[in-house]
Amino acid sequence: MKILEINHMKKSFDKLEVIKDISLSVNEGEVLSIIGPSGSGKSTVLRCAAMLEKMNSGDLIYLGEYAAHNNTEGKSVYMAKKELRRFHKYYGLVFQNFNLFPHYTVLKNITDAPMTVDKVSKKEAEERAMVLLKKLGLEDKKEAYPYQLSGGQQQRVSIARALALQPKILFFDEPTSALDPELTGEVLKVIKELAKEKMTMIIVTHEMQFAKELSDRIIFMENGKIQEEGTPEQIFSTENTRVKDFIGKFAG
Amino acid sequence: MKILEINHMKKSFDKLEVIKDISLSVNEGEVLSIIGPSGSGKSTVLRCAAMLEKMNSGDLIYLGEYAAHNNTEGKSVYMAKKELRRFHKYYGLVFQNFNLFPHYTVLKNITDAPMTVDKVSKKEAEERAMVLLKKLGLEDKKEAYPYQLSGGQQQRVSIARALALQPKILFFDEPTSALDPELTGEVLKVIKELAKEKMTMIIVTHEMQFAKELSDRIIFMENGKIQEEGTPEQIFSTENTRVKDFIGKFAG
Amino acid sequence: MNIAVMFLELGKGFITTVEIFMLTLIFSLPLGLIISFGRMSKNCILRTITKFYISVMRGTPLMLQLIVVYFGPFYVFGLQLSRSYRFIAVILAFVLNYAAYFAEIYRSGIESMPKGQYEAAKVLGYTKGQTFFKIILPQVIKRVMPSITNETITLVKDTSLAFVLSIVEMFTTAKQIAASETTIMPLMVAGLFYYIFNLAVALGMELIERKLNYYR
Amino acid sequence: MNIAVMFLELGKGFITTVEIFMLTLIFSLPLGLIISFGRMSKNCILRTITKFYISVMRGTPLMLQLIVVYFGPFYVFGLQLSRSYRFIAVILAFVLNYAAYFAEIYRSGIESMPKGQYEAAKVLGYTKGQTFFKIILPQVIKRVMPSITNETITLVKDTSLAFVLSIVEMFTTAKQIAASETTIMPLMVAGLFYYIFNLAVALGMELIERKLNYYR
Amino acid sequence: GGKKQQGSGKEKFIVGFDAEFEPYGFKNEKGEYVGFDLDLAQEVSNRNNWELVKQPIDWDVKDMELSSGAIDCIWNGFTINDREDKYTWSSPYVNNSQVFVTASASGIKDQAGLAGKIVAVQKDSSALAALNSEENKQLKDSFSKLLEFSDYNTAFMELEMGTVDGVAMDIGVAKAQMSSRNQEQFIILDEFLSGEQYGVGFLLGNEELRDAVEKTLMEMLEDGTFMEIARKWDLQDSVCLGE
Ligand SMILES: Nc1ncnc2c1ncn2[C@@H]1O[C@H](COP(=O)(O)OP(=O)(O)OP(=O)(O)O)[C@@H](O)[C@H]1O
Ligand SMILES: Nc1ncnc2c1ncn2[C@@H]1O[C@H](COP(=O)(O)OP(=O)(O)OP(=O)(O)O)[C@@H](O)[C@H]1O
Ligand SMILES: [Mg+2]
Ligand SMILES: [Mg+2]
Repeated sequence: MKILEINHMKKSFDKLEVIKDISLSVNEGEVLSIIGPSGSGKSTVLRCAAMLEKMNSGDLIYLGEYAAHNNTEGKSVYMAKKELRRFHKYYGLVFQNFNLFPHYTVLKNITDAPMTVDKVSKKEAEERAMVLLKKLGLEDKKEAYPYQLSGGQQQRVSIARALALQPKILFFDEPTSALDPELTGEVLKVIKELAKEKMTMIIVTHEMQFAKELSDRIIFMENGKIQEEGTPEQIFSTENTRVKDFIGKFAG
Repeated sequence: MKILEINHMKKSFDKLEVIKDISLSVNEGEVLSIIGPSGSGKSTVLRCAAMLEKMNSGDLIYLGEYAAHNNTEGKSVYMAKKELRRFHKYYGLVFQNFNLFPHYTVLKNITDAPMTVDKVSKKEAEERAMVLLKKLGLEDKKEAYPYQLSGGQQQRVSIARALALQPKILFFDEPTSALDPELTGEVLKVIKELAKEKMTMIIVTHEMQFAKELSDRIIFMENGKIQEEGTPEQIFSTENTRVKDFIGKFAG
Repeated sequence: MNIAVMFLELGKGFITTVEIFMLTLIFSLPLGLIISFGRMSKNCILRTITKFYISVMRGTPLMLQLIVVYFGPFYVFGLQLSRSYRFIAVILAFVLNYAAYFAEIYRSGIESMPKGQYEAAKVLGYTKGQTFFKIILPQVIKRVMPSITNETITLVKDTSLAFVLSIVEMFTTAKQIAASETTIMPLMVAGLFYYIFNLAVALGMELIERKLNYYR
Repeated sequence: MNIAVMFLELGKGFITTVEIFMLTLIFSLPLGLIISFGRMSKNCILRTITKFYISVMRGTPLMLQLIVVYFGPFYVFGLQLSRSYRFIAVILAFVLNYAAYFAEIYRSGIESMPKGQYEAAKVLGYTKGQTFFKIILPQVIKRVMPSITNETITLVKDTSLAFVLSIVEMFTTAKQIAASETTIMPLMVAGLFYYIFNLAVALGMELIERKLNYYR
Repeated sequence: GGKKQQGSGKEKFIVGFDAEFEPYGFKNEKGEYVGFDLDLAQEVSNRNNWELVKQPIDWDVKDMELSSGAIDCIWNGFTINDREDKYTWSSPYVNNSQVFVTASASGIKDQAGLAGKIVAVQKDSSALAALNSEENKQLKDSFSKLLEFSDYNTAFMELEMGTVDGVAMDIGVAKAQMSSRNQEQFIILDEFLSGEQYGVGFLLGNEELRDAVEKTLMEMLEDGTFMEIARKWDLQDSVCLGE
């Protein structure tokens, strides 16, 4: 089953065309990595999928339901605001800078959205949160405030926060690039666990090694277009010199 | 010739003993890397050497001249403030967060210290600066302000700023850890160039690969002590499990 | 007049001072928030109006505003003023004036909030109202507390302007006693009252600030 | 009195207003910096004294401070004052008062500077003086400009307090005309003058702020 | 304008006054508003079965207070001269004089001695009006400076300090001020600046209320109450009602 489908997405900021024509889809349980040079539009793809930006053109489909569709003039038409609200629970987004709520404890960061948005009871929200915290090794931090945590811990809390809404798909935008190399490990481990449990994910990352190990499929983007797409084996043994160069840089 | 010599350095913050007993020396043209887990005291060693912190105990010697020496009670006694000023020109420090002066252009960032501190003429200072900017590939940025530069460019400017005072030794404190992986490359390249030109350097870094390639000698620190010291070959093939573990983590 | 009577009299005036102070705060703090919404609105007309309103309130003397609020209804609309309107007018003018200052403070606080907080809330499915009241406002309040404290201290001293509308608060009482006793001592005592009141206000605000310091 | 004469009269008062305004700024801006050094000094006594000074200046009405500065030297020390002291006293009191406010503004600006700037300068061999005047102060000025603008606008309106010491500035002129003509029109015109003056000041400050925006 | 009808049934009579004007209206030892004018107003109210409201006002906005109906009259050593056509006046009831007060130490004994000196006068006062009038132009021009002040306290303090040489003011206020200070320090010049009369000022055109008050005042004069009150405030030599 296709969790997410994007058809012919185009997106411009003012005159600048950032996404030129991108189509992709993600099946249930699949892990898709997006790699590519800075400015190629990776974040913009995720932000459009998470509806933080509106596409100019293209379809956005979650679980077969259209959040936006191309009209006859080739412009994206979004559902009414009220309808769109329903889509929020299909996906979660983990930000590069965590964006935790600093005035809430770890527990409250995780329980507040289910309680406020999904009207889950406090008891159930806290039970769910504790399960997640345990899984992420943060049980003892539930009463801490974000400023009292290391970067890696903050990122794990933000993953828990997204998971608490039980999304069908999780987006990561360079989840470790604001972390010290040592803290990176913790977060990558958590993502690996999620992959094992067949969580559907799209991951924008610079960690080639990690993308290689984890992904079912990798997309290489450049200049707002998909330049190459395939399994890790295909991508890492490609003949495309652009991709080769790019991957080579990171091999060290 | 020994550019820098530290004997039996000890340093506490309040009750916390951070540096327990460290001695090291750096010969002219030598590149020394310091690695070790977070909190082991690597930055503190550099900050004491750069006299941003005062050691509690130990000698600090530049080019055979004592900036501080252990008195009979085992306490560091520093030279008079006026005398110490002389030592500033022996070393330069490149910060993790660059710490460029945001209100100065790139050129002014580089020329202001030589003019203000060393009383170099404006003409000469600018000539020196242009040579450095050319070397670091930033000629076209001389009129830019720091906020207009990428992180990698900012770090290169801060290297140029330190070099403009023609120090005998350069300290780097994780010079790339505030940079995106892609920008890291630019800065590492510059440091490699400096090493080729036999610039004396101490580099605190998390980039194992880089430390291995570049260093004449590597020190592994833990808990405020030097646990292991040797050539890259020695360190990377050590039997010490602690060091092995630490390096292993980064191999990916 | 002996010292005890003087303190008693000043004390009476002080109650009026405190009344003006409290009522002004109670009404202008929320009103300021509403005005700041207007100031940041996407509606160009609303934005222009509130911008002008704020600039007039901050750009003209409060004394004049008191006069306009009190006498305006009579001079402009020919309305007969009830006696109780005197005090109401004082509070009204103070509230209108301080709300303008508070609006600008809120605005600076709201605009300084990182975009990431809004985006995180949006992706989690919070409505705009929930985002503002649960996520943004609590953080804004923490950020603007120092500026609010500053304005509050100014308010303590501004209360003395109420006499323009014949509301006899502490400073006016002091002046009247000073006149009949031919000494400026009562003014100095009033100064002391203000100082102590301000210290108390500053202390109270500091307590609030400290309470908000449970996170960073 | 016809409109033209009224404007002329108000214009005369306006010159005094501007004089008080300018002189206060010229002296209190640098004095505030010096006081802020005292406030941040490592010397505990100096710090306590300046802290107390600032709290008194901010905690008591400016009107009272004007009276104390003018009458204090005679009544407390028995000094015979020259006649030109009247205007000097006004400026002195305003400067002492505003310097306290500015000191707190500078302090907040200086304390918000990242440590890294000091450390970078130190490693490069700058002396403490060079570090402060070349690296820190220019950045502090940029940071505190909005707060300075706020105080400046308050100053415009505070000038009317000078009448406590019989200095006839614009607002007093307006009240005099209003009394003799039994109309509130001159007060409204004075309000307009203030508004325009404030707009001009705000504009000037904005220009400076924009000039400082060449970097971030 | 007229008097406010309120729920209590009793009509209110709101008198506006400047509470810093001894002996006509001021705050006494006990913190009450008292004075010659307020006593008169009280008696007038009693006789008309009105409820007197003593409303201290800011002198700067007295005209607005009156014309907006917030007060019914200004009764507070209010000078008629030069304001004849701006208010509806009661008959004059006090013959007042404007005088100069100087420091005894200064040696100034007459108006000629004030030539080249600094003279202070309260803002918006009758003394100021007198000095600004045509007949006193020469006198005024002989001063080096005419300074306006906001309250008598500061004026007397300046006199003590020697930063002003003379203060022009109402004789009644001058006596009250001097008696509560060190009497010998000041003298009142024998030469008066001007004479003037006090009246009760009503909103222009409000003759109905004026007549009611006036009528009661005359009754009080006839039965001696008026003089009794005048004596209480040591003003028996100045009153002129009915003359
Ligand atoms: N809000 C915006 N307004 C204007 N331009 C934008 C905006 N967001 C992104 N862009 C531009 O769109 C282009 C693509 O940006 P995007 O952030 O998607 O790239 P990216 O592949 O995520 O890069 P990086 O690896 O550096 O994060 C860039 O040129 C960027 O400057
Ligand atoms: N100014 C200070 N005051 C108190 N403690 C400090 C201070 N600076 C450093 N420390 C403590 O000293 C210890 C060593 O810190 P240091 O920054 O030297 O470690 P490091 O090896 O550089 O770590 P990292 O890799 O995280 O930069 C840490 O426990 C730290 O908390
Ligand atoms: Mg991105
Ligand atoms: Mg460190």
